[in-house]
Amino acid sequence: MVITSVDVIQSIIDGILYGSIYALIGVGFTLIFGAMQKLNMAYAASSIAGAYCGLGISAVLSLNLLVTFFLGPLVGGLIGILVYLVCFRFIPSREHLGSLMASIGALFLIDEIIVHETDGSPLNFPELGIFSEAYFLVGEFGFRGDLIFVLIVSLLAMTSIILMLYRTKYGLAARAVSQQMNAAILCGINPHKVNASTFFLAGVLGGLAGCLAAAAVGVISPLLILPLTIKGLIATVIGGLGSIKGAIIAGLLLGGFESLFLLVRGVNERDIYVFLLLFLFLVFKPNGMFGSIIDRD
Amino acid sequence: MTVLSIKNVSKRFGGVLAVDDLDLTVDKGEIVGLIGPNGSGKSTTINLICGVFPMDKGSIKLFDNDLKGLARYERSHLGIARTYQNIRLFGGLTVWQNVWIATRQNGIGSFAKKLGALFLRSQKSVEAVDELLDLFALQNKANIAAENLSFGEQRRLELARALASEPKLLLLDEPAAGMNSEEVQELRDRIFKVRDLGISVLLVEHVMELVMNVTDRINVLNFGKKIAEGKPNAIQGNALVQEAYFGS
Amino acid sequence: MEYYFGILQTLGFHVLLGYSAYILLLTGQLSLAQVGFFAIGAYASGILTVLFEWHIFPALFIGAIAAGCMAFMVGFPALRIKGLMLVIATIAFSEIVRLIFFNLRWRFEINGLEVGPDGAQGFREIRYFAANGWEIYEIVWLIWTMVAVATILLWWLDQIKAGAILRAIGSDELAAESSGINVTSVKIVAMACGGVIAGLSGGLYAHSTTYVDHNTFTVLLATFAVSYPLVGGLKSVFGTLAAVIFIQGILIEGLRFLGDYRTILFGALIILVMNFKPKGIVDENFVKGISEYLRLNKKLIK
Amino acid sequence: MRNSIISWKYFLAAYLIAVPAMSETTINIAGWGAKSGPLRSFGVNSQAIIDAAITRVNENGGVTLEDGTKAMMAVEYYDSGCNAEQGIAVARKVASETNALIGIGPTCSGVAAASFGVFQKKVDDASDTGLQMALLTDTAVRNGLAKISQWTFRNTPNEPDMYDKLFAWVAENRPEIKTIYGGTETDQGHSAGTYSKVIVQAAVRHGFEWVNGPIEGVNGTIVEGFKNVLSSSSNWLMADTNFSVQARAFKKSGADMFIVSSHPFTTCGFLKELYRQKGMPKMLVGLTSSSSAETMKGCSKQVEGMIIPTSFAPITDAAKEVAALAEANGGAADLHSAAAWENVMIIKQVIESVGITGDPANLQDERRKIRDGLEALETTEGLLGTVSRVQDEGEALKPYVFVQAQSGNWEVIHDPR
Repeated sequence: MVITSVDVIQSIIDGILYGSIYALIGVGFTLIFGAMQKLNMAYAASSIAGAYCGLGISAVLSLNLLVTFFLGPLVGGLIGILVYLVCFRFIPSREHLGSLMASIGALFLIDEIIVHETDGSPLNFPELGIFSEAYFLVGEFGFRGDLIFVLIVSLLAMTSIILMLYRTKYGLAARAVSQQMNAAILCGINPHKVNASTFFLAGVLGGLAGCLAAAAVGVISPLLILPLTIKGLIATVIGGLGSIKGAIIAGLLLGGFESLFLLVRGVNERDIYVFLLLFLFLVFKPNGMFGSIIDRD
Repeated sequence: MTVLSIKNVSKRFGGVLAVDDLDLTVDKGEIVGLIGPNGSGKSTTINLICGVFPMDKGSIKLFDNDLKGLARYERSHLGIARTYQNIRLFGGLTVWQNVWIATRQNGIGSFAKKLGALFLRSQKSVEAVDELLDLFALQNKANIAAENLSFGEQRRLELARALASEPKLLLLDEPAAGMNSEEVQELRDRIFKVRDLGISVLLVEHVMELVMNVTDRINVLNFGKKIAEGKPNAIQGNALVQEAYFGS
Repeated sequence: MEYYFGILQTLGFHVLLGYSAYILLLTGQLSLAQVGFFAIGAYASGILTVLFEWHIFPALFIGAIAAGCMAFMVGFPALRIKGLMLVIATIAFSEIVRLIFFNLRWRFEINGLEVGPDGAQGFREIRYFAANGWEIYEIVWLIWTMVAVATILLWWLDQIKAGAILRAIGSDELAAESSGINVTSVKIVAMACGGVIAGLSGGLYAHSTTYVDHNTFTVLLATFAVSYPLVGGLKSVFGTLAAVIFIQGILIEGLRFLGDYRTILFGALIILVMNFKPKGIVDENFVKGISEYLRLNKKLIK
Repeated sequence: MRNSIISWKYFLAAYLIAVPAMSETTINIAGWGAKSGPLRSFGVNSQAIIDAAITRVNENGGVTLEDGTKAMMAVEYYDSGCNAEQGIAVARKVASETNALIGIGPTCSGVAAASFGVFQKKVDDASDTGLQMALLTDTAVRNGLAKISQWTFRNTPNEPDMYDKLFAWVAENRPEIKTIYGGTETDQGHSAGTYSKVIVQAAVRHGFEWVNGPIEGVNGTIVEGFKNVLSSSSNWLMADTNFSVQARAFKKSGADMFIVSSHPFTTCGFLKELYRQKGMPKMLVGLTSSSSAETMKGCSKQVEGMIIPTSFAPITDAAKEVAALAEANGGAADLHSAAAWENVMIIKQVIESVGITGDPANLQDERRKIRDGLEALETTEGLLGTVSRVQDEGEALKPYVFVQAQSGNWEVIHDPR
């Protein structure tokens, strides 16, 4: 097949649009990392679990399947709090590796519960109504309606989170806890409450991301968990630790590069180039795109 | 003989000029004080000497060696040792190991010898460690993890570790912070002992009781600039210094 | 009996894999590259015994060295970065290695049979042990000799200055460097040693299972490799050993009677252990308890 | 309190009475497969059907032993995940720690490739220390696996034959279809192997043209030119979620028939994208493994019209019954799991033909007898009809039908039996 410039641009468009899902997951990782300087490996798993629960509840109560998109985030938030309680709350905060390992345990646990409940078979996921049918043609280029919707949602989510962090009392408390835990405690802030709220917020975002990802693929399966975990982490890291804006841009770029290499080099070599690029990027720019320079004296 | 000479050194962090065109020397066997209000660039100066971050311009020399571009460990090998404002020990290691880590036979020895030091415990290094622990009254704590020491003991251990590398220049970053006056006395005696070993000292300190009694010469910084230099007595009477400190 | 020997084999290469992550964790670096070295060891030694009909020992040796060299080369760029960045960079490395083996097709005929790595179809017929009449206890003996040697070396490491240096870097990199330690080269050497151990483990794995394909060498296995020292605790090398027995021996094999619920319990138990023992199973108190029990505390410490 | 002691005594008495009954010979077999991880449904289905089959054998009086007495059959099912180490561990456990006469498993082709390797390669080779117990696999379907060891046998569909007949049928019945295009999951040995070595060659053999001109080296002979097949196609990986580039390539090719050779998860993901881009062809052909309930659960709308050859469909009375029993046991009968039923029946048949005492003391001899019995079989009775065994390879040639996805069900559209 001859690859034309139209194909190249189209594949980059496809990839960037799909990258908005990576971006959403990346934002969730970033939120938690920003709050606690800790990595929650169970994050993508709980996001998908939120989507599963939303789907399950709507099916059992025979609700309109679109209700899933509200239930999913809600349950995602609750799972977020649960993960906080079992993996972070009671493990001393200086034991970074302890809570990292616990969250890996939670990843396995959530994954296996999903597998156990569904026997691992993929389930049909409600598509985003009119958005999924929509396919915009601009000149020679096509844009998937549902992914444009996902992109808009992730941009909205980013804006509202930034507003929440910088304009609300919760945001003030969250930033205080993340920067000066002891001083925050002296000011009467309960850090556990603040952290739990952050996990809830990130969980809501994750549940939404899980639903949108499943809707974009059209099926939901435990197979989604590992790739989303890895891609979300990559977006977090490339964007710069703690940078919400960075995570979004990095997620989109990751999607774009993936799609481009797929078109040019084929699927067997696609990820080699993506990971090579990632490796080189980290070596030459270890603080990511928007990361503050950390680790001074 | 000049041990350390700093010439025209500047360092900028974003919009702040932390160190501005600084000149400073430390002679052999000298204890030099570096004082100034908070944020005047004292710790930055020490960090520049150790290579924690690179300077923007100027030159720093230890004897005749230009330190520019040298890694931190290379500066240590040349004979610079330091303590930290907020103590940095190897918490999980024992007191004995903390000191042992820093020991080495300076200068001498082939690659094989250096390699051997990694695997064998030479009599010489054991003696050196024991001696230092004795000097800092830590011998009875030798097998305790450093993180379980009291604050005062941690300060002493940090000093012992710094000396283990057989330095020619010792940089002390507020060693008396949080000490009572009795402990300050002890610290003063130890600094004199260090000097007696032939090691020059650059002391950054807020506790005037210590600075005035131990140093041979004092440099005063304000907003990264050196505003005064001289004997402790002279500095005490210096109007500029008083203005810097008390803003009168 | 065969079954228990089989489990001992599995425990053996997981212990080695855990050790390779342990060395690097001592310096405070969480590396998911170990599975890449494991894969290199597995493919390299498998290719040597199958395609070039080498004896097992030189093949294992070359496999381990190849993995060590790779670790050394990757260490230079990778160890400039740390923390989460290093985690991602090492995932990238492992995935590159895995995908290269995914694309590797190198087959020719030996004794009338086409053998060799065959891309996604995997690399079959690595049957050196069975084909040369090795009884399973002999294989176990070989694997556990390696494990014993590695354990003793790593235990010894904690008695000498080299071990103290690794732990010092893990505890405070800046202070270690200002105390005259060339942190970067120590980390690279640690990475290379870890690579050799992982490569050896991979060679043993390939020959014990007779078949490898790229699906074995995923991030999941890399996660297991770092899990062992983290669950076991970094206080002592025996922590990793204990964790492998706990995870592979008890949680995966020992709980078979639980049937379906075994794998669910697996994650839950890891969470539980980390909540009660955030420094790992073999932590300070454990070591103290044991050494007091053995009345060896005077000899062990210092 | 008193009551409980009395009932406890009754219990003991009952137990003592029961003991002689329990000491009667039981014929043990073992099963294993993926009951954890994303492929759990395969293990669940196999186990449900093995259980149902064993129950059926026992209801009919059990299996006849050498001395003419009857013995009950019992099965223990293990979870080996989709993990080579665990598959080997279970194989060893069954071979050395239980007195199971034969095993049924595993699920994944990768696990089979690894665990078959720890079996003895050639029987009676004293220098080969591999395991010596017969294994009759139901699910792992990748081409040619049973050749790894003379102790391993499979009762899995023969894809070269099925696809050959499928394309012959399409060529005859749908003459308007001329050109083909396709893709596969390249990281799955089964999907990619079958696609590149079997399906495309079969299509070319029956006169279909690759849409962009002939692929170099592909002349219709199995395996020939398979590398070029992969590089000419538009492929994805098993965990991929974004198929826009591939779907666009399919659509752009404009071929009459698309071949989608992958497992249910990506089959659905891919078809949904193709549907969204309005690129549906005149005809879709799928991989055997996709003709399962999972595909219907995931994307019944988009898969509509896809044709797949399969060795199982509930079209005979026996097959319908097995499907119902499987459902009652919490599983589903499909081309993979239905083979488990046949396997149990084959095992019963072999036991009765070679003569087994069931005495644990003779375990090793009787395992050998079972193996030789399996080897000697020329035909077996399958759910869809007679299955012929491929001698020396341990493989089977199973009867098959062509099914098509029609409004949420797999309907049989052609029955070549």
